[in-house]
Amino acid sequence: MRDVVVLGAGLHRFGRFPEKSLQAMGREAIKNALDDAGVPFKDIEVAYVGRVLAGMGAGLNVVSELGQTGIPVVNIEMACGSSTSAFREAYLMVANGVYDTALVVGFEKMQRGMLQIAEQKSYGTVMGLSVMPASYALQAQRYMADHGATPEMFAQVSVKSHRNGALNPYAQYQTEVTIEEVLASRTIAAPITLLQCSPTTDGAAAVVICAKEKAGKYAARRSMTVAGWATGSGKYVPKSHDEGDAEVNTGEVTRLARIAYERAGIGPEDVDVTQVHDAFSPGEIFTIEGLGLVGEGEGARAVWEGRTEINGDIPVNTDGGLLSRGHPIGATGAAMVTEIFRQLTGEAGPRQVKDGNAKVGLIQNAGIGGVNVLVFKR
Amino acid sequence: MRDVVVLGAGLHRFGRFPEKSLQAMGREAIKNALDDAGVPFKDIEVAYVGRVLAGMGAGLNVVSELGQTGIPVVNIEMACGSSTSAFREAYLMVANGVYDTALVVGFEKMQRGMLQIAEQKSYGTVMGLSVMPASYALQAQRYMADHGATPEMFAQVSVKSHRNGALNPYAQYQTEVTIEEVLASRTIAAPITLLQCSPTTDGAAAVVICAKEKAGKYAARRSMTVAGWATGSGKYVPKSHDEGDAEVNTGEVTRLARIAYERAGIGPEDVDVTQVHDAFSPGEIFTIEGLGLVGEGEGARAVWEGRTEINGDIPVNTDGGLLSRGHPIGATGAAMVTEIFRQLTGEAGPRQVKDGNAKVGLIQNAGIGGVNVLVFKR
Amino acid sequence: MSPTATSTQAPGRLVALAPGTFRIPERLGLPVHLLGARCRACGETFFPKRVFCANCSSDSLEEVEMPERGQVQTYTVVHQQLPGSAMVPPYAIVRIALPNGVAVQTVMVEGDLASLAIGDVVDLVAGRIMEDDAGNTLISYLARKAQTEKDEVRGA
Amino acid sequence: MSPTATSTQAPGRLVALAPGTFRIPERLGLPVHLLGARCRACGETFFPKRVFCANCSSDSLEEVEMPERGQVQTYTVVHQQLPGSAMVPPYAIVRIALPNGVAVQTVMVEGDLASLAIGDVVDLVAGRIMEDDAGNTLISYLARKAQTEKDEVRGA
Ligand SMILES: [Zn+2]
Ligand SMILES: [Zn+2]
Repeated sequence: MRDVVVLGAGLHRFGRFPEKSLQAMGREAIKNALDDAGVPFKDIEVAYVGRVLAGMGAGLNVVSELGQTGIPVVNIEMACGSSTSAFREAYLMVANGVYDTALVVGFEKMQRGMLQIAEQKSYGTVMGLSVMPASYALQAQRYMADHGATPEMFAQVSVKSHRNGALNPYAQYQTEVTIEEVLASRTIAAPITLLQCSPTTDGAAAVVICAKEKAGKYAARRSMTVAGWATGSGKYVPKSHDEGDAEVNTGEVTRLARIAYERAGIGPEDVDVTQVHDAFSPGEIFTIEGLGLVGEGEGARAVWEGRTEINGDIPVNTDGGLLSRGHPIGATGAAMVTEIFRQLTGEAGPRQVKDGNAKVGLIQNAGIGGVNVLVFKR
Repeated sequence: MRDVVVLGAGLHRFGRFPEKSLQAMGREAIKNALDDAGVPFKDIEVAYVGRVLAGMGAGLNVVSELGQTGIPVVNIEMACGSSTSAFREAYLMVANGVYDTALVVGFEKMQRGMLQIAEQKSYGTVMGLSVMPASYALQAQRYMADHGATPEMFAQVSVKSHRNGALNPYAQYQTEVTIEEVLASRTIAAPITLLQCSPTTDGAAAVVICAKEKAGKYAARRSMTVAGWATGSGKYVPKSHDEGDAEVNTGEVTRLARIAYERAGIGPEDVDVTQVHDAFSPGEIFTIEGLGLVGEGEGARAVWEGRTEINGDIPVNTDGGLLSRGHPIGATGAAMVTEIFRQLTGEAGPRQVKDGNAKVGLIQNAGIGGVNVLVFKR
Repeated sequence: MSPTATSTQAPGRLVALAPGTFRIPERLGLPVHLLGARCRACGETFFPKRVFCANCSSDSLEEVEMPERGQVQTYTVVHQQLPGSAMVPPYAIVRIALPNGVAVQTVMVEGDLASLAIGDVVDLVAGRIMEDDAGNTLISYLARKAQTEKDEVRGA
Repeated sequence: MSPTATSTQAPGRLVALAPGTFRIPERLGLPVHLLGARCRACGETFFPKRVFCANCSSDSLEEVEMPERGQVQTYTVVHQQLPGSAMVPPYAIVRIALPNGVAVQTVMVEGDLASLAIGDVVDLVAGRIMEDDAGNTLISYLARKAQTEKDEVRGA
């Protein structure tokens, strides 16, 4: 396989844009990514698009805004993990020489209100079980009992997230919150309060990738290399030692992170900056454990002690994450890649970790259907 | 790239199964394909799933019915071309060594009534322009004027289709119709009558593929090799020489067929059996021209003269095609692969072309977002 | 039944069903010049407007008016009611080739569907589609056969 | 408010909300043995039933009854109304570890949410969820704290 580099990335601001079309939002993100990469649209040979709620053919509807060059536009869906799936597919195609230059796009306009994971009239809905944060809450309750964590530690994830979001001009929420405000917000599923839930968001993100051996002609100012990847769904563990659902399944994360680390030739100790799937506050705590960034049961304390802050030793969700940057489900993964790109190229401005010397970035993005792990190196 | 073979294929009967779940239908198709291939589910390393209308995570919901082995399940959407897109992605991954053995699945439960291509309240809907067969009808009217074709010739596509469907136990319609019945059925968009429109269908199809160098262990009775592929979207033709929309765009088909033929090292004269996207009757006529199986303007006459019949020189849609086998949009492409597999392995029974000596099979499958062309060799 | 372009019953303000596609005329039945875009880089013209050129991806495009008269490239008569549509079958969809190379697809105004033919010269005129909730008359561009003796559209 | 398992107001026939998940008991409040599947090939047990084994993909599975008593592995109290749900907050979702290794997730019957704790012994009992259009009482399995002095469920 050839080395593949990310040449550029771009976002449409995350937030609520009821008056704006998907085409307009996607167009802006793609244009920003192309300009950032210095790659003209006519050089793009394929587009992989993560989107969930948009209708049939949405990928082409958006990508063809930039021009009608006849390229394949492949729509990929894995719920909240759609655009890291799209990224991985594009990466593997370029790495294997099917295409030289590819565009990865993610976009979504969400319905207002809490994300519904099950259909109306389904058993889970009628029984009140399909409450999105419930699976996180169930694990959080058990985690508190097992590891002596407190509701404050989960709330702290959101405090840190909003602090980072306030430094990100593309974030949905750019205002800090206090731990008292997080804890005092309405309880959704104990211990998770409203301010520990990712909002409904509209947004778009795009990334340009290229075979490293072909990237010279773009005179790219800078790039990062795709160093490792892993993807999979929930694996049955005999004797029903159920680890929970895929959305927060640290068992899956651990299994897949090992594969990604091995492919990248690194270990968790080499990671300088991480983006994880914090659809709800426990997500950050469980996932940094699953990724091996901290030991089992140490996640909550790591957050509480500030280790996942921008200036901490294991900075996580430096752009505000799903909780503050926002979570337009099809766009989230591509936005994670965008932030890692900014961090590894030293262009993250006030959010920059490790004085601009970050060398390894890690992404974990999950959705109904599986978990994606990606590793990047400067 | 390594050679990739299709080891087996399977269907759930196409038709209307309001009482049956997607899981039950998909399970049956996958089981049939695995048994046909002699491959146990545990050997499947990845699943690529074409589906359009099913909700988030539908691919895993269906595939995990067979077991929870932790494999990635990648959902692909390109409207009516979803599962040839899924097939192509799986093929390229196996050809490039990312996986050895892959499952391709397509399924759909359609809403009743005419397929809606545009949202309610959209301009195209309010103005009455987004009538699905209208784009085919517009091209058909022009084609009749340009090439002296008649409404009877379009109707004959459906007569032939139903004759083939009557030989296919998995088809939605297994009853022959007369040309008088086709012409006398309600006009939808002239010259297209109701019996020239594909029905709404529920169905599922699955295909097992494997790197040829790894296929020996399955002691496969038989297989076919993926010989060529091409995919793309509508390419802008300067000075607005608009060729129509992608769904029936013979310009796109011609461009992509050339690429697929070149990759397969063949020409249209080498093709023994073909599956084309006959969502409406003109589809067969336009597409056999686009594929170069007949000359420009000769398609209607070729159908009329019986050349696309099972016993003709260019047999097309031997299983009844979209018009009679049915068109559950996510499943259609995988069903096309299934029929080509039956034909090239000499297992098509009463539908068998060329006395079981067919060596090259061709597929064209289109959807909002692009066109897929696939070439197979025995 | 196709919509009429000369209806006197236009109680409310005229509002474009697809905003920005043409300038609102003073009354129904008048010709409309569709508003498209011309690429300053490669010269291609588009309708509807684009932000980036379909041909060369330039973002330097200028607004241009389309000719209001063209020829029927092809047509079909629709007999099926599309749910949510203001058009009541039978009505004709036409694809019109404009002299500047742009093809426009729309509905014919009420008239003799039987006499419609490829090659017919047609004008794009403002026609009533439906009322909106605020009582405005939503209008769009429709195709009307050009009058051979006296072009009423132009003479209006 | 969580549903009750002892309501006397069960006017219609008892029908399972999720058909086939358990055998319908004579009346509400009685213990239910969930119907799962055991793989003859590898011995794993599943609830709900599967056609193919999640562990080994065998299609040779037999119906088995689950134990009706288990322990609370974890729980959460939901304060948000889920649209379309019959449950009115606050109510508790519990995950119950059954002695055969199967974990079951359901809702607690009405009771003191405040005293709910990990490790609590609970029984699965039939409870009323809602009425259907035909006037039947839709029931499902709910979790109820086991009675320490006298197990009313078993003694009934
Ligand atoms: Zn241009
Ligand atoms: Zn088993």
